[in-house]
Amino acid sequence: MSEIAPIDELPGGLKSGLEAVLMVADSPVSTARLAEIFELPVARIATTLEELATEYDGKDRPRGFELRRVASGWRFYTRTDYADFVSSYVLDGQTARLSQAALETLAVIAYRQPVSRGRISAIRGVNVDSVVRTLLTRGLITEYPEMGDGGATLYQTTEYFLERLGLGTLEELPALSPYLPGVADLESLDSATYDD
Amino acid sequence: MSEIAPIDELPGGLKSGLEAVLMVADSPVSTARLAEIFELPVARIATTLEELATEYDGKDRPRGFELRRVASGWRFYTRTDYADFVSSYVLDGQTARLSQAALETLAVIAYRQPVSRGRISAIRGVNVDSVVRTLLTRGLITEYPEMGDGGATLYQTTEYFLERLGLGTLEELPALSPYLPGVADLESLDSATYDD
Amino acid sequence: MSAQATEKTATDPSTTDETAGGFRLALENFNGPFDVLLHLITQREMDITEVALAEVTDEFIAYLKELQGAGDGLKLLDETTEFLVVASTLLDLKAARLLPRGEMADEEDFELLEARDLLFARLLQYKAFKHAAEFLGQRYHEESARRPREVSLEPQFAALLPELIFNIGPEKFAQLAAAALVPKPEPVTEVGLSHLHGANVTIGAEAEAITAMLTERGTLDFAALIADTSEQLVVVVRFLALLEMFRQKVIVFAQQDPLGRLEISLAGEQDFDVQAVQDSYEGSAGEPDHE
Repeated sequence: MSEIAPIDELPGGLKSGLEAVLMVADSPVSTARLAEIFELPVARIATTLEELATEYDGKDRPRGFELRRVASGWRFYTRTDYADFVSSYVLDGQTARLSQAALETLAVIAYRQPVSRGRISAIRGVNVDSVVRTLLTRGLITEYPEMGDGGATLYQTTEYFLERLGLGTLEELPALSPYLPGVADLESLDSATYDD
Repeated sequence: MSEIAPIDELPGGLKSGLEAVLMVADSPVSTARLAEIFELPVARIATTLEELATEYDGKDRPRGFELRRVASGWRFYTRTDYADFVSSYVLDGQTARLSQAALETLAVIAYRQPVSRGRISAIRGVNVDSVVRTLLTRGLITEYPEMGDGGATLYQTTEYFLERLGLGTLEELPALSPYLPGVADLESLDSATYDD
Repeated sequence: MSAQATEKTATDPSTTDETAGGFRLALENFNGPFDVLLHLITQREMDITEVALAEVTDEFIAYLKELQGAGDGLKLLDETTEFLVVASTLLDLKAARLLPRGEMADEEDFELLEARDLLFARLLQYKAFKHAAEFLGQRYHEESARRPREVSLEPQFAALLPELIFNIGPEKFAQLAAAALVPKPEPVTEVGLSHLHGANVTIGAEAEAITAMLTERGTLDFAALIADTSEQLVVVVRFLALLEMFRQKVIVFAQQDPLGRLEISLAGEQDFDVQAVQDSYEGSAGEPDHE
């Protein structure tokens, strides 16, 4: 792999390419995965990441973010120096209660898990991206280990969710049928109507 | 507020402080909100954000990310040059296009909001029920809080619509009138004749 | 939704019928009557003018017939009626062009002018929104190449969030789920065509029904003419029958004042010719307009 990779032909080169991918990464990305994406050897990826991390630590000024290597890979984090400001942003306007939209989305996930965001949106008739993020942040749901059709991320409820609801297992969730007058088979009903 | 703010005493100063906050933001952050967080005048925040954006565009190299002003706030985005690599990392429906019917319906809603389905149908000459549902599910439009004449549901575009189109405000939409030579008042035309 | 399927084909979707010397529209998924009209007009490199509207009438009707023949495309009744409204206005325009040109004297001429202007204005309006849609589509596409940063909070910040108040019981939670999972009711304006196979409603039969009512009760308005039915299909076909009867001068319309009640009565000179209806639809549909 000594020939020129596509990323080398772009103005910012590999450094900027790595920045772009890491900017949208929610969880740490391994050098192996990055090597695949950029079609480059792992060694070069690793070296460039180290260079980037050093650059952020103080080439001109210490940046507001840093690139850190954790067990499973690399991810952008905020620099601790600025934690006070980040905290005051995070805490501003936060409530201790879940919104109605968040509760309904949680209910759909609980009874249809594992389920993709697209499917939840179709069932609820609105975009649920930010609500799903809130539920993730609150630890009530988590990503399902396997991908759904077309590589969609699936979500499931957590142990913490069961605790908060006072249940031991998912099987203890009450059946839906008593609350659905005249609807015999909900499973077939909603999959027929909302298939994506 | 001419005295030294807390952020000025940190090594990276306001630039790095802004970077840190924007790094955790999951929606555009307004200059007003940032001004509160850093206890600084809005003007200084705005100037510094512009400087940061310029810096990312090419002080050393074009960064993998850019800082953009959309939907009345600032937010980090990946730079388009690296779109191929970013999408090979993130697999989701973001690149799915909108159908011609969806775009036309979205255009009518954007320019005539709040507007009822009946009114949109009259302008487009076709039933728009299923297209409106798609736009709702995608989060590009939402129901207007008040009902229209005769209890019709009205629709309006969302903040996400602005974000998704990279627009600051609805005023940035190009004027419709250049496309309407010699037709002075269509507004009254379509409502008078084809109201539901 | 795949990118390819939703994109308009860049190549000319129409085929040229050499023998007839005119255009024939291939079946394409147009976005309603205005989309078809605009396409027909631009294809002939004409400006949107009254002339163009009248000249594309046959092609428009032919397209409509083909859609119906293919059995897909026009799934919704109200969509079909939109096409029919536009088609009947076009037919009237064309009919007016075929008549000897005289002075604009009677009210009918003015009504026709009004109908033309309205159609013209709606078409222009649609064109404006179509342009705006192009802009939106362009932006939407360009912006897909950028992605906003939206990641979950780092654990130390998530830990700062106030403890969640979440004291909803399992029963209440199940009720919530049930309510959220029940399919939303279909919007009321959507009308299916599935019942059409059972009903056999024809312009001829409805014209007879209208004639019978008018013979018996004299002058009536449209509401009275459809008072005996609540079925949409009958209402629509009866409306079409009225247009046909008017074309054949079997009936006359009278309106005392603008936006007033439209009164319908028999002209009393001739009977309705069902054959002529079929002839005019069958005969003119495929024929090119050589003007």
